[in-house]
Amino acid sequence: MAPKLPPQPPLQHSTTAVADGQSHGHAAPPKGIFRWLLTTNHKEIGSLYLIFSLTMFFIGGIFALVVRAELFQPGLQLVEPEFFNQMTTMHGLIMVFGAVMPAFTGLANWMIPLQIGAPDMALPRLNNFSFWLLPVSFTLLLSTLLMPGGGPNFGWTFYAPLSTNFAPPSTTFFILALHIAGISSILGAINIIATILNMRAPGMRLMDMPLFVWTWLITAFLLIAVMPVLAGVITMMLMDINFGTSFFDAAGGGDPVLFQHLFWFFGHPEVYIMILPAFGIVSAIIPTFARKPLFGYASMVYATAAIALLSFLVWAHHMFIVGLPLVAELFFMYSTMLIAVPTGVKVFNWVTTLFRGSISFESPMLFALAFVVLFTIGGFSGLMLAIAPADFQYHDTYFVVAHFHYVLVPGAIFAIMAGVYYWLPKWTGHYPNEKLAQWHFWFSIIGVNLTFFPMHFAGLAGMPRRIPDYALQFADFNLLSSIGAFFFGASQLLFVLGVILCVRGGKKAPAKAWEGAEDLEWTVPSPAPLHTFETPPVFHRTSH
Amino acid sequence: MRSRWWLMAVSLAASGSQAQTNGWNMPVGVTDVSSDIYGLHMTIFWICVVIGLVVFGAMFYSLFRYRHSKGAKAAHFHEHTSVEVLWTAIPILILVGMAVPATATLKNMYDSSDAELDVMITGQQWRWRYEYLGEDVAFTSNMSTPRTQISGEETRGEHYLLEVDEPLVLPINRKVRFLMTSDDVIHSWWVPDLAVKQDTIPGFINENWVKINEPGIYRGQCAELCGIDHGFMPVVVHAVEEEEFDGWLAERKEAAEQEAMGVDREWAMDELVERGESVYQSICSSCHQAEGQGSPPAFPALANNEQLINDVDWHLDRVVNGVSGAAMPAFRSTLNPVEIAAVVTYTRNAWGNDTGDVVQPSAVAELIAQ
Amino acid sequence: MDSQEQARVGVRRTVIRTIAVLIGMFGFAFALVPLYDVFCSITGINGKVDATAKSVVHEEVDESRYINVQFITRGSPGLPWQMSVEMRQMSVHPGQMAEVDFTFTNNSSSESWGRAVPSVSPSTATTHLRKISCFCFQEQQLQGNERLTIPLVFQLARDLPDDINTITLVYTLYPIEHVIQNAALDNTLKSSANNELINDPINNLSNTPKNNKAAGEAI
Amino acid sequence: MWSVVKSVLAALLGVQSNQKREEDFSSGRPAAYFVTGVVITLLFVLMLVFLAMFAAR
Repeated sequence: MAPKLPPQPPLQHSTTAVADGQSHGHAAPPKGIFRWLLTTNHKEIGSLYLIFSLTMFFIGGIFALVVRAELFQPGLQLVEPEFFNQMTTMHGLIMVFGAVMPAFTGLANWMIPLQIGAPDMALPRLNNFSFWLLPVSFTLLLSTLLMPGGGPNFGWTFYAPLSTNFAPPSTTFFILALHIAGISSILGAINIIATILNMRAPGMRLMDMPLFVWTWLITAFLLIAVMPVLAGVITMMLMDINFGTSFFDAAGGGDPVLFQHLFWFFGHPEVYIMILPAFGIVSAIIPTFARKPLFGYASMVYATAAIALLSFLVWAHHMFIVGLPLVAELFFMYSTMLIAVPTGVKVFNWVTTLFRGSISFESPMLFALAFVVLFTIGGFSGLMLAIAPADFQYHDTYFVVAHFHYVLVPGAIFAIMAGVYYWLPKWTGHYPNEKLAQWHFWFSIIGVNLTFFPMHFAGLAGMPRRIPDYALQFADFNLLSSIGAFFFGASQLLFVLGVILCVRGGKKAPAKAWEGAEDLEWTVPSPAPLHTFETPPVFHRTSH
Repeated sequence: MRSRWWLMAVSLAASGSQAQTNGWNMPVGVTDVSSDIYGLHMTIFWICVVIGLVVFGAMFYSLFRYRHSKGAKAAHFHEHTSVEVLWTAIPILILVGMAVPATATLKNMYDSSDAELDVMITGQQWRWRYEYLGEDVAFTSNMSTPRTQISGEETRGEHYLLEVDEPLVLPINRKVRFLMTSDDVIHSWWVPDLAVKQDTIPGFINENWVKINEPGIYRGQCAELCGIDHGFMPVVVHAVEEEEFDGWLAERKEAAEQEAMGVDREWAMDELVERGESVYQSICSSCHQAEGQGSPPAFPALANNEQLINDVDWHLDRVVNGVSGAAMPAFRSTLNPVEIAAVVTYTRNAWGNDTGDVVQPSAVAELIAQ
Repeated sequence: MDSQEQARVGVRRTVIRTIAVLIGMFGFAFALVPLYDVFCSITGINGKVDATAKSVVHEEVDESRYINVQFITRGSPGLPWQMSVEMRQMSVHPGQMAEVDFTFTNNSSSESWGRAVPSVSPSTATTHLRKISCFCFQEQQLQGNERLTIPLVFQLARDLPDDINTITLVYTLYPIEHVIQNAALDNTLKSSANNELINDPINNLSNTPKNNKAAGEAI
Repeated sequence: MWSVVKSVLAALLGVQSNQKREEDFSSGRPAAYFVTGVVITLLFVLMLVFLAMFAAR
C-alpha cells in the first residue's frame, strides 16, 4: 500500500524557503480569525475553499435527503409541495455553485502553483476577495428560505416565466446571490489563467504542464466565456421582474424560449466546467498508481480542448421538446453525438494507461477507477439522451436525473475525493487512514449506485422529475433510491472523519508520498510549507 | 465486484426488455412513432452495453493482470498513433450508424401531413384544457385523485395521481394534430404510450401529431416544472374506435348546448352551492386551499376576506378576468357561466363568508358577453 | 528579478485581456436577444412573425393548392376583452391575398390597452406568411364597452413548402403594461393608495412583479 | 500551413502524437493555430448545418 521509496531529501530551494521564510519579507501572519480573513496565501485560501465546499456539500446533501425522504413512499408525508420545490432548487444550486465549483477552485489554488513551480497565485489579494464573496453569496441564497414566500422554487434551471412573473418575492435576492457567486468564479478564473500563463517555472512549457493544470486552464477559459452570459441572463430576469421589461414575456414581445437558449448557452459549458478538472485529477492519479506515464498526454490535452469547443455547439439538446424545427433538432443531435468521440478518447487513454502498468489500489486510485467506470456509464446514458427522437421520451424524467447524477456524483465528486486523498499527504504531512478511506470508498460506491441506478428505471417507466409525489408503480425504485441516498449521505461522514484524523496526525508522509508520482508538487516537503518555490525550481522535462 | 454489479445491471435491463408490463423500461407504446422510438432506445442501449463490456473488460483485465502486488513491472510506452486513430474512427462509424435511424424516426415525427382532427391543448396551473377545434367542444381536465389519498387518510387507488375527471377522448387510426400552448408558465404534455411530449409555452404555439393504433386508456403527466402542483397535473387519454368517438363528440356537443340553456333559468342557492363546491374543489382548492384559507402571500385567503365579502362585482371580475401577472387565471373561457356563478356563490357562502349572495348564471353570461 | 518583472508584466497583460473578453461576453449575452430575433425572423424558428407590415408580392396564384388557414383567438388574465374572428378557418391558394375580420370587445366600462401577440404553427410556415396589415403590429386602445373590428390582410408565398397543408394563426391578447405601470406610479406617488395595496391581501396579488418589489422592500 | 491544419484537425479528434506536438510547440506561432482553429470550427459548424439541412429534406 505505502510507497516503497525512502523519503527523499527535500530539494535545496524549498529548504531555504522554509528556513528563511520570515527573512524573505513575509510579515508574521495576523493571529486568529484575521489570519484567515486576510490571508493571501494560496494554500490557506485553497483550504478555505475546500472547507467551504465541504460545508456546502453537506448542506446541499441535507436538502437532497429532505427530497429523498419525501419520496421514500407515495403520498405527501413530510413537506408541502412548495417546500419540496424549494429543496430541489436549492439542492441543485448549492451543489453546482457551492460544492463542486468551489472544490475545484480550492484544489486549483492549492495545487496549480505547486504543480507549475510558482510561489503563489498571480493575484493573491484578488484571490482572497474571490473566496470571501462565496460565503456572502451563499448566506444570502440560504437566507431566502426564511423570507416570506420562501426561497427559489423554480428548479436550478429557473426557467422563465416561472422564475419571473410567477416567482416568489425572494427571487431578487436569489439573482443577487448568483451574481456574487458568478463574480467569484470569474475572478478565480482570471487568477488561474494569469498564474498558469505567466508564473510557470523556467523551462516548463505549456505542453509540459500536468493535465490538472491543463484542464483547469481550459476550464478557466470556459468560465470567462460563459459566466458573463449567466450574468446577462439573470440581469434580464431582474429587469423583467422589477423594471417592466419583457425579455422573456410573450405579452411584451419577448420569448420564454429565449431564456432557455441563453441559459443553456451558459449551462452546457457549465457542465464541462464541472467535469474537466475532474479529468485532470484522474489523469494525475491513474499514472501514479499504475506507475506508468499517462498514455497519449497530447491527445488528452487536445481532446479536452475539443470537448470545450464542442460544448458551445450543443446547448439546444436540453431543449429538444420546446418545439425546435427539424433542422435544429438534427444539428444539435449530430453535434451532441460527436462529443462522445473526444470523451471516448479520454476513457480509452485511461484504460490504456492501466494496460501493462504495475497497479496498486490505494484509496485515491479506487476513487479514480470508480470515476472511470461510473462516469462512462453516465456517458452512455448521455449518448442515449443525445438521440433526439428518444429524448422525447427521456426528457425531464428520472432518466435524466440518473444521467447527470452519474456524471456529477461518481464523476465530479468522486474525482474531488480522489484528489483529496491523493494530495492530503502533501497538505498535512500525514497519510490518510487507509482503512477508513477504503470503507468510505466501498460505502460510497454502494450508496451511489443504490441511489442513482434505480432512477434510470423510474425514468424509463415514466416518472417525471421534480415531482413531490408519484404514482404507485414507481414506489419500489424510489424506495431503493431513498435508502441509497441516506446510506450515501451517512457514509460521507467517514470522509470528514478521515480528513480530520489526517490533519491531526497519522503516518508521516515523505516529500514524494506516492511511489509513482512524478509532478513538481512532490519535490517540496510534506506538509508543504506555507511558502514554496520562492526561488523558482529548474524544470526538467520528464517523459510526458 | 463492480463488474458483477454491471452485469447485474445489464441483466436487469434485459429482463425489462422482455416483459413490458413490469414497468422497468420505456413502453413500446401504441403508435408507430412510439414503437420506432422504443426500437431506437433498445438499439442504442445494446450498443452501449457492448462498448461497455469491451472497455470495462479491457480495464478489469488490466487491473487484475498487472497488479503491483503480484510483482508486475510497468512498461513505459505512452503513445501509439495508429491505435489512437483507430479508436477515434470506430466510434465515429458507430455514431453514424446510430444517427441514420434516429434521423429517419425524427423525420417521421415531424411529418405534418393530413391531420383529420385538431385538438388544442392549453396548459394551466394546474390542469389541462382541451378544445376540439371547430367542434364547439371544450373542457378542462383536472386530477381526480382526492387529497385525502395524497395525505394518506384514504387508501390509494390503482391509478393514484394518474386519474382525471374528464379524460381527453381521441379516435384510433386517425391522425390527430395537437396544438399546444399555455396560459401561464411552461408546462409539458406527456403521454409515454403515445410518445408525445411537448412543451406548452405561453404566447406561443407548438404542434405535435399522433395516430393511435389501439384503443385503450393511456396515462401521463406534466413533465415540466410548473409550480406547486406540478406533480398533480395528470394527462389521461381515452383512445376509442372511430364510430364511438364520433358518437361521443356528438353527445358532447349536445351537452354543451344543454348547459348553455341552463344559463337562462333561475338557479336556487342550494343548487349553485352544491355545484360550486365541486368546481371549487377541483379548480380552486389547489391554491386557495380546501377551507379557503389560502397560502399567502402568493395565494390569498378567501375565507373572511373583507374585500371579497363586501364587493360582489369585484369578486366576479377577479374570477372572470383573472389577475394580470399573478397566478390567478381568467376563467372566462375555461369555465362556463353556470360553473362561474356556482363557484362564486359557493365561495360567498362558505367558511363563514355568509353573505347570502346568489349570483345567477344569466348574470355571468351577460358579463362575459357584454 | 528580471523574470519576476517579466511575470508581473505578463500577469497584467493577461488580466487586461481576460477582462476584455469578459466584457465582450457580457455584451454578447445581451446582443443575443436581438440576434435571436433576427435569427428567428430569418428562419421562423419560434413561430414569431415579423411585427412589421410586408408589401404584397405580385406572383401567380397557385390554384392547384389549397391551404387551410385556421384562426384561434385567446384571452388572457387581467384584460377584460373578448376577441373573436369572423371565421374559424379559410382555404386559400398560395399567392392569393386574403382578408379576415377580427373583432375586439372591451367588456369593462373603463378604457384599457391590449396587444394581440401572434404565433404561427408550423413554425416553418412563418417565413412564407406575409402580413400586409395586422392588428398585431400595434397596441390597441379600447374605451369602456367599445367594440372594434380590424381586418387581417395576408398572403401566403408561392414557395410555401409542399408538406404544409394547414397553417394555424394564434392570437393571444395581453394587457399592455404601461397602463398598469402608470397606475403603479400613481400608487407610489399617493402613498395612501400604496399602503392599501400592501395591506389588502387580494389586491396584493394584482400584479406579481410589482408585488415582488413591495415585499422586497418590506424585508 | 498544411501541418498547422493537420494539427488542428488532430486536436478536433483529440488524437495527437508527442513528436508532432513537440514540432507544433517549437514552431511556436500560436496565432496561426488559433486562426486555423476558428476557421476549421466554423467549417465544422457549417458542415453540420448542411448535413442537418440535407437530412431534413
